[in-house]
Amino acid sequence: MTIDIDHIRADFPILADTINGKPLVYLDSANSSHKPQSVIDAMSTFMAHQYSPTNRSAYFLAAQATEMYEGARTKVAKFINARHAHEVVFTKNATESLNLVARAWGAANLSTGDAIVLTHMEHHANIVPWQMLAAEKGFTIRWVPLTADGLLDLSHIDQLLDGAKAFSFTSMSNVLGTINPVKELVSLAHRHGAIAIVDGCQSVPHMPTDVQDWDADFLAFSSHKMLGPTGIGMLWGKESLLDAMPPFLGGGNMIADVTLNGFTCAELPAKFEAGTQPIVEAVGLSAAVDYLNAIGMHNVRQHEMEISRYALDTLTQRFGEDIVIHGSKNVEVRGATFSFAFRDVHPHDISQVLDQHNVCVRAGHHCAKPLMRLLGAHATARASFYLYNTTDEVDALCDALTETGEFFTL
Amino acid sequence: MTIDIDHIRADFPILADTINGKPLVYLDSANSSHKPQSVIDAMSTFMAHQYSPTNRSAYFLAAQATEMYEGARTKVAKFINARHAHEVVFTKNATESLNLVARAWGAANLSTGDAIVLTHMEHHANIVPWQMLAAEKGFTIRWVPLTADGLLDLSHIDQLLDGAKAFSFTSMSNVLGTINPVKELVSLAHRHGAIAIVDGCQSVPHMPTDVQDWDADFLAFSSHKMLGPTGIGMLWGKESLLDAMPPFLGGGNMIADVTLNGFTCAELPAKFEAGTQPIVEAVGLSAAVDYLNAIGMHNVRQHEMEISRYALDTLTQRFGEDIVIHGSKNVEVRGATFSFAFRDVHPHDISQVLDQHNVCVRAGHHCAKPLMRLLGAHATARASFYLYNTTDEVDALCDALTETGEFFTL
Amino acid sequence: MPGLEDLYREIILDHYKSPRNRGTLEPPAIRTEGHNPLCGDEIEVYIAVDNDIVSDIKISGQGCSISQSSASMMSAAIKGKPVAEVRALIHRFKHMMSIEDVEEPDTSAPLGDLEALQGVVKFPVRIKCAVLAWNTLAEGLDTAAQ
Amino acid sequence: MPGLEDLYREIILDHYKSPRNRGTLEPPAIRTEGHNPLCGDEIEVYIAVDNDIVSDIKISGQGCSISQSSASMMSAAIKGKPVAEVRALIHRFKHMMSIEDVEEPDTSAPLGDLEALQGVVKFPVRIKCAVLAWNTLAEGLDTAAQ
Ligand SMILES: Cc1ncc(COP(=O)(O)O)c(C=O)c1O
Ligand SMILES: Cc1ncc(COP(=O)(O)O)c(C=O)c1O
Repeated sequence: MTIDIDHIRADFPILADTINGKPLVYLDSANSSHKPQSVIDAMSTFMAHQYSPTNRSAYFLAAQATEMYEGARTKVAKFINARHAHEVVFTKNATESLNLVARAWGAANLSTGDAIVLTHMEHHANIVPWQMLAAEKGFTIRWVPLTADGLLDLSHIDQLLDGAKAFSFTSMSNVLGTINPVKELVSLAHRHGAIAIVDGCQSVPHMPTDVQDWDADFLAFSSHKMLGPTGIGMLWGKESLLDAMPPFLGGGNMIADVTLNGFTCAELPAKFEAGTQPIVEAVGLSAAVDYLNAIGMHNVRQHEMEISRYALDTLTQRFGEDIVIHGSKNVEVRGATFSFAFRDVHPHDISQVLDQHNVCVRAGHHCAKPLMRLLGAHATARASFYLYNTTDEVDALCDALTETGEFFTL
Repeated sequence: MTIDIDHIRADFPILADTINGKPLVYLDSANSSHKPQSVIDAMSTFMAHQYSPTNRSAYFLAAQATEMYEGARTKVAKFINARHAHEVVFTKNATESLNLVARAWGAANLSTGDAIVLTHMEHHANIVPWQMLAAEKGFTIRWVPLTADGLLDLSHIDQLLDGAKAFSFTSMSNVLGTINPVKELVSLAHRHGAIAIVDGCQSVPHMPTDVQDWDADFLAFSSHKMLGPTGIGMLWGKESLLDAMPPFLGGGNMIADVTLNGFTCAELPAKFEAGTQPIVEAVGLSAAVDYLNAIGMHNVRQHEMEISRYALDTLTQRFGEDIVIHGSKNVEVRGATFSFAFRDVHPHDISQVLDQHNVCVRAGHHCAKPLMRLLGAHATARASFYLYNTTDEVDALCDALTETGEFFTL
Repeated sequence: MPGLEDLYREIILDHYKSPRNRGTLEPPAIRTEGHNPLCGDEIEVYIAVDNDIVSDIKISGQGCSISQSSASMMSAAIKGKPVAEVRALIHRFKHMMSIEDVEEPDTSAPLGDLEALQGVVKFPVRIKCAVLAWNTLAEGLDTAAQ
Repeated sequence: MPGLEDLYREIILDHYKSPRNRGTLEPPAIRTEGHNPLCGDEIEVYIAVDNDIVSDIKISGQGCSISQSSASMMSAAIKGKPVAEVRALIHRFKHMMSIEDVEEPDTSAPLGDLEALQGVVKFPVRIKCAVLAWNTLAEGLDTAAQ
């Protein structure tokens, strides 16, 4: 093991809990992750002894809270290697981040006859905002197809990107686990004069991120998938692009001046942060970033590769043809997120039997219906692993699957 | 006293803290309120032992978290006497709620030649979203003026509302404390065929709310001003209006189906809740509503009227012509929020001297620049009181003001 | 936490494995679609209504054991029944599923085998699965009434 | 928590009460506006630049003691100085205010009385007040250079 797993598990109070006397086997971190005690404590302490609105009032508590809030921004900026802290905008979740880009950048830059490029493995959050805007502005959406292995099929990428204004793609599929070659995709986009928007929800929590090395234009990601609280998401964007964009939500904090006749915008990042911000949540997120930094993102990735290898081997050995695992079998190009079909048992029923053993997996379309149609499935079961999961938990999943098989062939 | 103030203060850990050996005199609740231990505990416990994503996965933890999240919705609906729980949409703050109405209702219902009516005492959150939309759609904004007393001047309201499509107004001014006659304003709007949108940020935390009695169409308010956490706001709307509106943010959870060619929307309230929701925050908010219900909103209002009476009397007695308190002196039509000018000392400097005594007031334009211009002030100092404040704290404010006067006439 | 046997009664698994009334009907029969956006389940309910009687019903689409067996049991329970009686049964079934807003039903509509689905209530997430066919049927009846 | 005396040095209050160089200049002097969106403070800085020398400066607008006195002290410090020296002073002043991204300055630009504003750093919220006039001046110099 590259990381001290017992030590890590001890930091997550819920992992020590039992339900019906049995431990929790939480395999749904691609959906949302659990929180270490340090995150919980940071938020409690802040609310109990340091709470104050930020960026408005001038008293001591307010100044201190503002420093903590802005400190979270600086920490996040470093975590993804952004050039400036003010390139990081806090939103409510990655979905809002992507809507912000579509609405503010898109509405100003896309019109009839234009095209943007998405991939066939996108989450609804990176599809629907563009469809909403396309219905209004009349641009077209082109789709990068997939190979049989669940990788992006780049054989016609130049054709797809030809004349496109933006290429928006996930860094890692939340269904297939596929890790996309972000740097290469960004450079392809730029070669065609398109900006590159990265949906980083599934990769940022699981491996090192370097937006400058990627040379990406925007990156959207969420706190709750990377050990932080709900209620806060992030949009990073290149300063020049953010500066040139119109605002998104209007209200307090995002203005320089308001008269009866109109308003002028504040500077970055306030320009995109209308109203009272997720202050408590930023403090929690800050503690989550500290936690991940202390472990090291390379080590997180290493650990998850080991789990992936073990999971692929064990599931295949134990269930052979009874299980179909979607996506690539090469752990170098995939994360520890496994969608699968098991015999002809419906994913909802699989998850129900697994739940009897406190094995938590997600069953459904994973907010990726276009991809599900491509897979020819209405739903899949999905087990996803994180830094706190163990190979023992892979075994627990397998044991519960065995029982599922028995139950449904009675 | 109508409420047991010592008991209440003991529930707020920060009120027992000292800074430099002196207690905190927090008079900035109109900006954001402190949190009782029960809210902090609800969030910590949830994160430590019950956390799960909601409305997606099917295992026990997920079902339990979903019930808690939806339970918060039901609680909020009851708190404002909404007809249906699904008429309450969770947002990130009241600002997003108002942007949602402007974008989703407004974009579908307003075009060139139309008019909407706002008041001269609105917060930027109820101005800028409309100005942004007006710049796009070409409708006009009309403004209800104010009386010298800081009340709405309704003498030409019929003219203003004539042909208007919407009347959006605050239930209570965050600068003047003025409580507007919501029910009468709603009925005026309806008589002219306009919908009535209420910005309830300042009144919902401080007095009973009954959207059915008002017959309002929309109500926006924020959790963080009513003892709850940051990161969550509310929009209530009449079912028929919400049903007829296009969606606001696109992504997961708000869809019924997505194909490469387009999407269909989910039912209420999911239609307006794209992406992972503020789950932890809803749990905290739920505890905040419980707390307020246990005390009783009538009692909160009663307590604040007593404080207001005492504050008006004491400030006037002690400072005479040296202080100018904006707004009405009648506690029946105002809440416990007092903007004032003190001699010719700049509000920023007032707040600085007050801060030496841990007296926290806000100095600035309070996100209401059009109103400030009307008052002929660039900034005011503002002391705002809540259920945990005492008349002793009014005295502390006065003592600190006395010292401010001395310091700046050296 | 309730056990699997509370959910997967024998009769439910039987209907899941041997669904009754699978198939489609040609117009003028009414076709109604239903979705469970949570899990992607889809159903089509075809009904023929003659003289206020549901003279025929067919089900297609796919989903989990609970949504499939609920649809199958529903089709068996209502085929040949007067529309009014079917509506009463829908109401009673949704009441059994403790759906918000459904008042105390007329208990004269007998549940019969459908009572086996009562255990679903202990698994709140699955209620939507059990109710999918019934909501789709109700919509179909509304269309028929127009 | 630092005390009031750290912030409100005597010389600051003096400049606040008797501001130097109040007023306006007519074109071709350059007028630049600055806002502090936080507190509503507004300032106008008028500069006349001749032969790369800031030959005259006037300040109008209004704000708190810190923003007013900082503007007044600034005007006194730069009037009659070469543009290059003024830019160096702006840089040095912002460095004293520990503004992010401002590198180690050339310390040959003497701060003089301005050092009295050093205490502002202990009150982070007030840094924006102290810097307002300086940012506005810098913008004016940029305009003059075009
Ligand atoms: C009257 C009024 N409206 C709207 C808002 C905006 O609320 P929030 O900052 O929570 O979005 C506020 C508070 O800042 C307010 O006082
Ligand atoms: C790839 C991907 N994109 C976007 C999202 C949306 O994130 P959120 O729900 O936090 O807005 C998710 C997670 O649900 C995701 O997995």
